[in-house]
Amino acid sequence: MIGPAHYLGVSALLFGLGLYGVLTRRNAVAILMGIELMLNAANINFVAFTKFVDPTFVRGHVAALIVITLAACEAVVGLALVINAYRHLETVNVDQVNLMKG
Amino acid sequence: MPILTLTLFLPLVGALVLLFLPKEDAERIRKVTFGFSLATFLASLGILSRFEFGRPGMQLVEQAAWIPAVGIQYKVGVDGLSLVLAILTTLLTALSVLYSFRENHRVKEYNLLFLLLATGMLGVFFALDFFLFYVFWELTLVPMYFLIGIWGGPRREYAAIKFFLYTLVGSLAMLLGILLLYFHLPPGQRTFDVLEIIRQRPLAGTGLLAQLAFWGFFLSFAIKVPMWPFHTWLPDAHVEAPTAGSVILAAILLKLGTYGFVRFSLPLFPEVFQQHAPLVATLAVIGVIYGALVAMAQTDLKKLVAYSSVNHMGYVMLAVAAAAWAHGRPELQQAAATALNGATMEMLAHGIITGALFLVVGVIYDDRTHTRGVDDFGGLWAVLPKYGAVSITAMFASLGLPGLMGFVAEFLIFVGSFSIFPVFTALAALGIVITAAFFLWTIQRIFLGPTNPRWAELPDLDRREMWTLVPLVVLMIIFGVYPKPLLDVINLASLDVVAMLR
Amino acid sequence: MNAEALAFYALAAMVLVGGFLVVQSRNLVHAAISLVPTLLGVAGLYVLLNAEFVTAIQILIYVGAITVLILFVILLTEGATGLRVRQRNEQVPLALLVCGILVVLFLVVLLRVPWGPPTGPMPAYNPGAVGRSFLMPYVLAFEVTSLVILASLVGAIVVARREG
Amino acid sequence: MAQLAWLVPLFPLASYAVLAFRGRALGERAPYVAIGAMALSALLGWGAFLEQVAGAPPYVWRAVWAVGGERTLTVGYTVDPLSSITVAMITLVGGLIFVYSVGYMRGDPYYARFFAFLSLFCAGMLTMVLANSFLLMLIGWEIIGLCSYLLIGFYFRRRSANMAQMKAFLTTRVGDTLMLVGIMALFWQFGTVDYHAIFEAVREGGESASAVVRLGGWEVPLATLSALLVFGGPVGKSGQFPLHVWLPDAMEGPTPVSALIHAATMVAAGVYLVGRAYPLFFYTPHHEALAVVAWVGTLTALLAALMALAQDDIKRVLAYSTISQLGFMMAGLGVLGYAAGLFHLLTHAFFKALLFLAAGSVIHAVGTNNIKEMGGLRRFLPVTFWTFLAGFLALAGVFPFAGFWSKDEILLEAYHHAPAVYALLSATAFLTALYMSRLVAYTFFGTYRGPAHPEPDPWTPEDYARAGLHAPHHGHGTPHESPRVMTGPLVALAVGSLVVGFVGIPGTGPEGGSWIHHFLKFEGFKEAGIHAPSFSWPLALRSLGVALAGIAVAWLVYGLRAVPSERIRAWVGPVYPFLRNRMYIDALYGWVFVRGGLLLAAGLRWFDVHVVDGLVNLVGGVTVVTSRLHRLFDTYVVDGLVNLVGWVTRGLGLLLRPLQTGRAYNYILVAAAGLGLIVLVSLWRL
Repeated sequence: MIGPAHYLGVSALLFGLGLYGVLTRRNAVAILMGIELMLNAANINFVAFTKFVDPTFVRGHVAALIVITLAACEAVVGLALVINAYRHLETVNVDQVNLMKG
Repeated sequence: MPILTLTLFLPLVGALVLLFLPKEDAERIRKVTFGFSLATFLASLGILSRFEFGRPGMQLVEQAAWIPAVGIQYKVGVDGLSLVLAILTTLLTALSVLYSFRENHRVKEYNLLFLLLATGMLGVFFALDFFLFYVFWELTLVPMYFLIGIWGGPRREYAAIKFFLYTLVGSLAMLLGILLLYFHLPPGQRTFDVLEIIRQRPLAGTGLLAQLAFWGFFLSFAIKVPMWPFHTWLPDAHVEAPTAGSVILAAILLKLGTYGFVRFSLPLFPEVFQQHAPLVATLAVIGVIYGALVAMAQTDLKKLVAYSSVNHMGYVMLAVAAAAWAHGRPELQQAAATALNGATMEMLAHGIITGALFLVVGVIYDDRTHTRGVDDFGGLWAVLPKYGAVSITAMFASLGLPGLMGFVAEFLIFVGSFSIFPVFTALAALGIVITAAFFLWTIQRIFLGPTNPRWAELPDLDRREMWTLVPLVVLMIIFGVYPKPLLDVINLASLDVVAMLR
Repeated sequence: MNAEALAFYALAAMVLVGGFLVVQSRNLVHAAISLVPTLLGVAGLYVLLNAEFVTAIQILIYVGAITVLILFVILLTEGATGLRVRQRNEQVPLALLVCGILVVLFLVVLLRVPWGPPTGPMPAYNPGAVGRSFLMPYVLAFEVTSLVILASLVGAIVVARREG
Repeated sequence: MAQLAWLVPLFPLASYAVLAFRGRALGERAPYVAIGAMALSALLGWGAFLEQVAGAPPYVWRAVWAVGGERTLTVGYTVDPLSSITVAMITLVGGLIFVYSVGYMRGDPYYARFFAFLSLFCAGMLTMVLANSFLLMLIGWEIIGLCSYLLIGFYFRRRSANMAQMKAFLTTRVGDTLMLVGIMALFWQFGTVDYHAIFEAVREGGESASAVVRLGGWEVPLATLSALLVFGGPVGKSGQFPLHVWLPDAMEGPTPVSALIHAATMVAAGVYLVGRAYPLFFYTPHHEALAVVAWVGTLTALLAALMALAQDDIKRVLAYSTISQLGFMMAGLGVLGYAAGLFHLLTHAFFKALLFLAAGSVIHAVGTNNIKEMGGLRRFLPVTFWTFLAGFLALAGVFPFAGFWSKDEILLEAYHHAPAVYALLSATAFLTALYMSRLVAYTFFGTYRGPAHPEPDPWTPEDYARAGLHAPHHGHGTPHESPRVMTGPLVALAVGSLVVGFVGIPGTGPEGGSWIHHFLKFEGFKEAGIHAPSFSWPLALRSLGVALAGIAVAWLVYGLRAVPSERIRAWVGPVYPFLRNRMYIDALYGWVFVRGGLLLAAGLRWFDVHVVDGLVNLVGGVTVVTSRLHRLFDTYVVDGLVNLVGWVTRGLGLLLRPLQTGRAYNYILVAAAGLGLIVLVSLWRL
């Protein structure tokens, strides 16, 4: 019988992969992909909990849908930023973008 | 109609309105600002009309929960003390804005900061919640910092930072004091309500903690006043600030300190204050004589007036110290009330007179001669008869000539304090002679004697300048001749404070 | 092992392998293409979880829109995404350690939680319920989200616009 | 009439207001406003005075001026014999001086301003006289001080006038401050500033009246202390030693000012106040405060008379004479001669105003103040000469002029109550006759010498141009008599100097006493069993003899030059320069107070900039240096020695700076590790 733990396990592993990608990639687009993985991991959690804990009110679905929407927004803005930064700085490598250094 | 809230936030609304005006349209910005400051002044007069004379305690209290979890509320109210100071604030703000019509540098920001400052100052006088009070207290700091730092003289950055750091150190000390008080209330009843804290006096009898809290408040207020030896930010700030900034600084911001002493230090820590009253009185007397003597040695008019403020605020502090000494001595209560009346009167008088004096300096410096050296002038009375008459009246008011407002204040302070601290008061009376000496000397060097040919063709006061100066002169004379209406209002508040010193 | 379990493991493998390729590929185009099976796998998991509406959205938006968008950007910024360029930064070992520990911790938590039996039979799936939730209790979140979309739309245009 | 007395000071005040705002427009008509107001005041004042003469009861009116707790500070006015007769004197003499000024100041570019100030002065003076509380008295007192300041410096282009006006205001302010402290002490003692309440309290001698304060090791009765402090005011205002230095310099003002303020009225304010507050002085243990008053007065009278002998400036001689006569009045009050002192105040106002105005007429004619440059003027200025002579005889105390009666009263009282004072005052009377005769001899007799250096015009051509006038041409050929508008008041005052004294003739009042004694009486004397000595002819003849002796000696020296004054000067050696230089008192004050004060001020300014502010900047500097050290060590040392509140934040920032790389993935790594930590902790508790 596949229980919540299975889904959450997959989600945890996917989250770890995404995080690893975010942490190690130099390319902004790749980092964005890592973030998408992490968001998907979170969504798996939401949907899984809906099924196993809160089947009546489908609150998890609502959350998942909002997350997907926001992910889309984020991708749009993030990619726009990448293009802009590329245009200005001729690089998309975030370790060369260090304007935040104090 | 919540008239206090209305008065309090009217300038803020004005500032918001300014945000939506294009910054190129300087003329409209000025008019809107002046309109709002005038409306605030009228609103504060409206408070007066709804104020019940003869009723002790706080009036027109408005209360609303703000952060109920930690007992913070929005609570404002007025009594005789805060009411008169609030009206002084709105009046001088309006006059300063009127005076500043000539300012052409970044007009929008300038006027916006002025309105913000007005809300901050009114808030300090109205607030009956320590948290609210602290917020407004800090709020006054920021606009002033920018006013000095952007529109100031050559050393404006040094002066602005000095002003900011100095007062910030003070207000941090006060914050610690407030928190000490707050955390000594029984859990569950913790509140920042000023009246409630004064009623409970959570630190009474705690010895060291009460001392700490007292000195925390003391440092904050003493820097603001400023008492000797915390006064050195004042001359720098005054010299560098733009004229209207100097006016507000001298007329209102200094009063925040003395107001704090009367409103908070006296009722909150009567025992501790009494214990240190002789020390405070000593500092006050040093301030009186020292301020007058150092003023005598100045050649920069603005510095001279700044040091005369040290001198005058010394009188106020002498009265406050005397009132503190009267704690627990019923036979001195009447004298203490007289002294406090004098102190409040001196706050008003100093606000009006020194405000006028800074305007007078500004009139000659900003638009006419661009010099403030006392020795650069001479014989101006013949060239500028109106200006001379106004300035000389203001200076005589400042040196305490009877028939003008400064005398009323000094007389009350002296007769009140003498019953409590005869020796200190007699010493402080020496200050009158020295004050007279340096003002007369100043008058002589500026207005009398042969005319300096450089200034032979200066224009006299124009209409707008008359409108800024004449109201102040009229007030000086009216309340100098018949101060009773004003004192009736003040007296109630003084009696309240004295009653808290029982 | 029933069909459900089989499907689950297959989908899980698809997701994880895809995800691994996403973070591991040296070639960014490959990484982006690997994103497709990952996201499709997730969509499959949603089917297993009786969330058909979410599945549809997942495929529409993620697979259909976002992946394509990412591919476009990679192509647009070609000069900086080629194989010549180092793709990893210097904190790989540290990141590996942290991620590993984190995953282990998550798994430990999962194992230690006493999962009870499902709370009863699933009601018939009803996208209408999602709609009602959106428009009644979560209407504020809904509105805010739409505002965010608007803002990001405008923002993206403003940011990406060639200044001139 | 008494009920309307509050209007008396208001008429001049209104005149001041009109002249201050519309003076320029009024121009030549300005004096009419001032004189009209003064006439109205005089009318009311004389009405009230005559009512009092007719025996009306004193009238008192009070109002609350300020509150302090439950106490009140009241102001108000009293019409009683003392105030009404003084008001009558001021309005009369003042009015005459106003009229004289019309001629004297004609053509002055600040004509209206002059009358404005004179009006304000009269308003202040009348307020001060009518006041019935120390508070209102002080207000009037300081207003007349202000006017004195403004009028001494009326020729504000002159440096010497500027210095003189400051000297006057500051010197009197020293006295005023003492008086203010005295008033504070009274308020402390009695909780009021009202005359009647205080006097009633001291008379009854209750607990608060007999309080004692410790000063050092001495126990001083508070009553004496406050009386003496209050006396500080009169010492300053009435030019008593040691605060007399300002009065001679005050002669920098226009002559009518000298007459009005520095002879007839303002300087008499001090004497008036002592008379007004007489109970305060009288009811001290053994009348010790009165003894102080008497001795200060005597000393002043003598010293000033000595100094007057060596002055060459006609107005300065008169100024010293004024100081000396004020000393006489004080001495009279001090030796229990209440009526005598105040009587002399009244007569003196007439003849001293006369002398000053006549001196002004002389100066007007010859254009100098120096008596050595005059001479023989009786031929050129007959009216001036004869009126001056009347004033001179009154001042010297020659029968039957006013001064004879009033001075004789004082000497009489002194003879009975304080013989030492009597001796010194008699010597002063001799000196008075001597220096006045010298003055008359130099000015009006001999031959006309003419000024070597005529006084320069006080104004610049621009002043005249601004006022729309032409600068006058000062061609001083032969001196000529002044116009009628100036000689008229002289004649009137000369008549006054003769007749005012008649109210002091014995037998004019009941019980063989004089009318003035009856009118101005102090109730305390009767209660204490003190009787005024009755007039005695031998004593009167003796004082007349002294005066005549003085005149005779002066005649020998200056008139007949039997013993030329040069020889006397050589004979007395250093005494002459000592007197001429005002006994070096002014120089001493200049060194000690003026230079000392300025030096102290400069020193404190240095102290303020370098020590007090230096400390502040030092603290600031130390913090900056500390933070620089942190920057040096920031990669090695984690040092928490940032001990100044304002800089803690910045110090921490510097410490944490290496962690802030600006690379987002570093931050995320830390965040992830933090997340792990949180999970770990919650696992722990699970």
